[in-house]
Amino acid sequence: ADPITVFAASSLTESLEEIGAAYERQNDVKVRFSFAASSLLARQIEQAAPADIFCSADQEWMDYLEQRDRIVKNSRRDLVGNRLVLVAPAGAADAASRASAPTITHATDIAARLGSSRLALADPVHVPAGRYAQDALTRLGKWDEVKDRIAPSQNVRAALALVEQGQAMLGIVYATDAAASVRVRVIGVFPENTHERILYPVAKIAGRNRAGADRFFEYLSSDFARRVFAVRGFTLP
Amino acid sequence: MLTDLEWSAIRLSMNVALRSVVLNLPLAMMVAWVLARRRFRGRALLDAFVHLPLVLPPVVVGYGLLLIFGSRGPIGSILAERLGIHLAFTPSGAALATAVMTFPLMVRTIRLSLEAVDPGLEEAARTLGAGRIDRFFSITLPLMAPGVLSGAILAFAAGLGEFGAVITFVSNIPGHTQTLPLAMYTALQSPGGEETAAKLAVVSFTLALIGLIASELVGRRVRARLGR
Amino acid sequence: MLTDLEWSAIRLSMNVALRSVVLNLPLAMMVAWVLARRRFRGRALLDAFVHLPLVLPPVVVGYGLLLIFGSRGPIGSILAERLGIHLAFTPSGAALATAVMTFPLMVRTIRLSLEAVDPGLEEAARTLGAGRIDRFFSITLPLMAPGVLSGAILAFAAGLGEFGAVITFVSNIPGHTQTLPLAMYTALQSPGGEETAAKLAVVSFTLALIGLIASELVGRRVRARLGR
Amino acid sequence: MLEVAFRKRLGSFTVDVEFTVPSSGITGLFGASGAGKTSVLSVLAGLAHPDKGRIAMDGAVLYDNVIGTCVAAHRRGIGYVFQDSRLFPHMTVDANLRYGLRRSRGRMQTNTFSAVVAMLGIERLLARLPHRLSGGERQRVAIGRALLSQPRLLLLDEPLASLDEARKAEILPYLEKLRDELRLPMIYVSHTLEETLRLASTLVLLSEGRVAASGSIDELTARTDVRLLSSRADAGAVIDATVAGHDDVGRLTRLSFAGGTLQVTRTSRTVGTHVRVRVMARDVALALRAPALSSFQNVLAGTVVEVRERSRGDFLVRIAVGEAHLLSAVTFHAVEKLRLRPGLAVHALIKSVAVGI
Amino acid sequence: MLEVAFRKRLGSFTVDVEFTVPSSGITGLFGASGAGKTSVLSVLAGLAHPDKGRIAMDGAVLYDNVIGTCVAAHRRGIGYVFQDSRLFPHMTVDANLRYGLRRSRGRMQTNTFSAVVAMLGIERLLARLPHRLSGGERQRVAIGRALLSQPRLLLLDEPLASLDEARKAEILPYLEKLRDELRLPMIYVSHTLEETLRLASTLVLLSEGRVAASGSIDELTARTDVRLLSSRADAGAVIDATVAGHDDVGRLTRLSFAGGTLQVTRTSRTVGTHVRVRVMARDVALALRAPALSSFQNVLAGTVVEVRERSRGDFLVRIAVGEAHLLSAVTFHAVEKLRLRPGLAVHALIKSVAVGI
Ligand SMILES: Nc1ncnc2c1ncn2[C@@H]1O[C@H](COP(=O)(O)OP(=O)(O)OP(=O)(O)O)[C@@H](O)[C@H]1O
Ligand SMILES: Nc1ncnc2c1ncn2[C@@H]1O[C@H](COP(=O)(O)OP(=O)(O)OP(=O)(O)O)[C@@H](O)[C@H]1O
Ligand SMILES: [Mg+2]
Ligand SMILES: [Mg+2]
Repeated sequence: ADPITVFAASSLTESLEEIGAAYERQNDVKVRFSFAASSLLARQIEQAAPADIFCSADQEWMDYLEQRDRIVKNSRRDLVGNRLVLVAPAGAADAASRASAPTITHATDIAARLGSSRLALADPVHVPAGRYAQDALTRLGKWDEVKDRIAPSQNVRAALALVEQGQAMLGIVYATDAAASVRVRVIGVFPENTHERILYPVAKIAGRNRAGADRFFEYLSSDFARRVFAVRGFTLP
Repeated sequence: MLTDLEWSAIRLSMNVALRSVVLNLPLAMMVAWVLARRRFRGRALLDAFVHLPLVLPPVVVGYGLLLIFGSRGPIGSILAERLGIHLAFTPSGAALATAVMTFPLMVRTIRLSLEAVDPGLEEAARTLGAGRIDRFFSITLPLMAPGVLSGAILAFAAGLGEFGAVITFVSNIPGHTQTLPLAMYTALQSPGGEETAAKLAVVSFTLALIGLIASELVGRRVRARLGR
Repeated sequence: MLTDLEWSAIRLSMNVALRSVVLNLPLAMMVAWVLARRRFRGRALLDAFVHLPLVLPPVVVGYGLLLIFGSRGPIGSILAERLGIHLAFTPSGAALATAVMTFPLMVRTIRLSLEAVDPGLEEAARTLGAGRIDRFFSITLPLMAPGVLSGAILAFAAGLGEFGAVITFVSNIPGHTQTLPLAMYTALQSPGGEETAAKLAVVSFTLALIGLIASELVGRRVRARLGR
Repeated sequence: MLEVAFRKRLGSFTVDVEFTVPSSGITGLFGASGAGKTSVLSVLAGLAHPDKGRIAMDGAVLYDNVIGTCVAAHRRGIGYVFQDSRLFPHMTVDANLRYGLRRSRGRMQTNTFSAVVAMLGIERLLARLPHRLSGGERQRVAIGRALLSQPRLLLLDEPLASLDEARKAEILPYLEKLRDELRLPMIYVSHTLEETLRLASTLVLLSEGRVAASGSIDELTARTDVRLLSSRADAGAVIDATVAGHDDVGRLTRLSFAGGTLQVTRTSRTVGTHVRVRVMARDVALALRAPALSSFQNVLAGTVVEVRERSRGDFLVRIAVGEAHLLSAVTFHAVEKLRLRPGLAVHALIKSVAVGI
Repeated sequence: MLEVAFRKRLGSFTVDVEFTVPSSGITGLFGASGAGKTSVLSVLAGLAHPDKGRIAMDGAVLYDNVIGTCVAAHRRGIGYVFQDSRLFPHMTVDANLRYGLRRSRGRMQTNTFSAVVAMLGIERLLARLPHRLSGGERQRVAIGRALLSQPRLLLLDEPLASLDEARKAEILPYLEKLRDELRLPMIYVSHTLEETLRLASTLVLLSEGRVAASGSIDELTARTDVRLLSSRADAGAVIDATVAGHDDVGRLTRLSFAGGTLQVTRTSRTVGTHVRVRVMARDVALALRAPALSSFQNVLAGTVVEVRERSRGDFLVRIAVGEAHLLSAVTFHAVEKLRLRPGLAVHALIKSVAVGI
């Protein structure tokens, strides 16, 4: 059978690869993923890319496709959610104490912890994670302190790398990214009410009615899939 | 050591780099010749146009290709309907994107060595009865061979590393359009993927090394022929 | 027509492209000379190493730079502590990243024209009492000037378009490290940003055109001097 | 016949010439360094375009700025041996030689590969690349390459300058053969007047881009106003003669000319052939009485026609011998002692060996 | 003194030579095209390295493979006029000329810029770029460039091949002046034996990469076994003489030599200077009795020493005149008629104008 092609935001890479591998073992079909920025994938789908399913990292680009009738209308739903966290490079000492991270409040002195370095975050201008971070910091009244001290990165992963390498003493990333890295330490979680809910919408692509794809689409909501997402640190809507 | 998908990325990268070089060579030589030898209005514009893929961020070039050669684009739709040729999201498309990106490198290098060809030798060929085309193939081309070779290997190396235009035009589908740089990028998306990325980087380096050694051997012969 | 931030991106891009060219020239000439004239073990490895930035995806190169020249990196930390020089997240860092990315282009082109220099003329200089360094500056360098110029303009054009390594090494800070390609990329990331991106592409094209015309004028003089 | 008339500026230098070249025989193009010889050849070959003028070969226009004609160089069928050899560096000697040959299909294949290679003595070099040749070897290959392109007209720019006497002595007769047997017209640039006069029947003298004199050698050598030809070392008279017979014992050849018989070193020319002989003024001595026992093979009785002082104390004497004229260079003291003056009967003494062909 | 002994392979060709060059005077390097002349020069200049051997100048080793010495080309102080001119294309003529001059600070500035430029007649070209020069102009600039680098030894590879007689006549005396007044040693490659003999006091004959003969001109010309020197056109005797006086009316200069007096065309040499004169065998006629009224300025009584048949019917006669020797080329018929044999008293007839300096 023809492979099922899934276009997915880069931050879903590990979870989806695991789910896809499991699905391939159970069914005689290949599942292939193209991981890239949601914006890029959305534009490609607009230009008739051979994708059966699109997993976006934000609503905006899914809306973009919906407006252009490129997705199967009623198939759209939210796959997983995520949380925004503040991370710092992991020192050797605190490798163990990564269990309970405090919630970030007005009192958290981000600027002080930053020292002379920069605050790594995804580019607020165009990357959803960055936009959420900006919203949260604004809500907490901290945006003006740090807005000249940020290092806007191409994506969350790049922001994480800056913290991992100690180039930035603080970074704002998804909880999932923080969980996957042993080289950063979560020092705070942003309250969910400080920013728009972080949800990853998923939809079937219009004009590619294929039974195999429909089945995998359903599989993404299966218990197994949900467990995989949960292990990686995603929240389940 | 390497997974199947990684092997396929290696094969695809080689394939894409080589095809783009072969695709580019004739056109690059023509354009280089026109830029080096003809004087006409708009020559500077053509020159700047040739350099455009270098000047624009690769993502923009890829997006432009998608708009033109995508199945909805003006050229892409014709190719798809009339000839059944699909470029967007196919390995051939990766070769096209790479070709477009490396075109300026090739034109520059070829043009440089074309301008270094002694016009006295072409004059001699004229007095021996060789017309323009004949002269080009029998005298000019062999004499600029070092530059053509140099341009080819430069384009090959750049082709191995081409990322932005490729991912934008053909997406990042493992086993289908995922070239080595795309695989490296994907590896880096997972925390802890640095090792895989480093491994692939070594592979890339090795491929380039092989290409360079091959070109060096050919180049040495060519130069020995020319007495340099 | 253009916002302040766009103007600053234009200024920064020019600045970065020019600085990277100036930074690269002496080193590229040295490496080109070594590759063209010296025979030693590991020459092929050096050659491949020079091409590495071309072969690897730019993002990987950017990561590499961050690891080496970042404030924690082996070189970066020394620069920061001893000299107070910061490269990561600064415009100078953008110039460095661009220089690294365009280095192979420059070396190739310069080497090509170096290999085209008539060794007989250097021999003549030797019999006239010119030692190696003297000869290089008085004979070899002027004779390979067309190639140096060609390499410089190629690197300039590529520098105007450099994206992946720059965004990774110095981030995308508007007004500070946001070069033209970064601005174009940012524009494209928002639905409906195509127009802004297209406008900036025209700006880039114009800058390249100006650079090319300038180099063409210089090149014509140089070639006229050499009688070509 | 090649009719040439054009004007071309080169920086501060202007070439402005008008002359004709007969459709057979060799035309010598003679002039000092920088006189414009190479510039003229490159216009004839079609490699440079004049500012204005007209060039026509056997009636067919090659260039005319008025009617706007300009035949491309590769269609002119004009061979060119460049001053610098211009061998193709990426081809072996063999491939260089065959380059023009292969492109000459339309024309008569008069010069065969093996004959040309043998004549130039380059058999052993065929597999070599040009940068492994010596200067003279390179020039020989260049001559061969031009010959093998079977040209209708051959331009030679100092082709023998870098060759030794022995090699020259082999190539000159070949050029003469081309001239005589194949009637291939040539334009020959050389700094050696002797070489030029030996080959050429017509001479064009260039000076600072202009034609100082042009015409047949006979005409020009009879003129005393053409400075170049009456200059000290090179003055001489050219005599048209016919091979009358050979003396194998004395290794001599007898030539009969309008003034009698001349004995020269044995040549291989068959009896009856027309030859041109140059008798240098410095080789002709004068005596009032014929010397009895001397090594002179040629003692010709004649009459002084003209005594001209070329430079102070240095005289050129023209002697009529039969219908031919000879020139003799003598000193002031000889003029005094012999009282040389027009009308005086003298004997011209010429050693046979002093006359080459 | 330059001592040269080395061996070098070039493809299938091997140069294997051994000779010495005196520390003053000009050494002619003579040989057919492809004999290895250029290869020898480039080893001397340090541009190519021999496979083995030793080269030493005035006792200082320039190259020795045994002790592992090899002085870099730019430290040898050896000037080189290349067969192809090799002007720097990116510099004006002026800058080309000054290139070596500027780098010669350490040495005596014997050749001044203005003198060299004037001598070569290149004043008008100073601002030009080399590609706008004619072939001969280029070569003249190359000569000037090498001279101005104030070399300790000058290598000249056919420097005058592309120059006209008038130009040669200007440059040759300059080279003679360098030789005599500045005692600059030179090695001179030329295909023209006459040019070589006029300048050189020592000769190295190369043939297929080996030294066929070498030694002083006097020694070599006395040998009848050196084929090259006794070949038909070039045979002659070199006579050492002293300027005895000038005759301004007849434009003559009297030279006294071991065999008497010789009259030659007026030279500007001051009385008492030593000169070397080459009397070509073909310019010497023999007679048993001295002719009465003739244009011969030189009638020298002598005795036949040797009669040798160079080739069939073609004889070379050596005549002792006082303590000097002359050569005369005569035919079989002359030998018969005059019964030429060793011991015979003869008169050698030489037109004064036939002797150049
Ligand atoms: N491109 C040019 N620009 C300016 N002057 C030039 C150019 N080419 C040649 N000349 C000048 O024109 C004159 C004639 O040059 P040409 O090469 O025809 O001389 P030639 O008679 O062949 O001399 P030679 O015997 O030295 O080769 C020379 O004085 C030369 O300097
Ligand atoms: N690199 C090379 N490889 C092989 N053979 C060579 C090389 N260079 C020169 N030769 C050969 O060596 C011989 C001597 O060359 P060289 O240039 O020294 O001759 P030359 O005496 O200067 O001749 P000419 O008077 O023609 O300039 C020639 O036969 C030439 O073909
Ligand atoms: Mg010329
Ligand atoms: Mg030579």
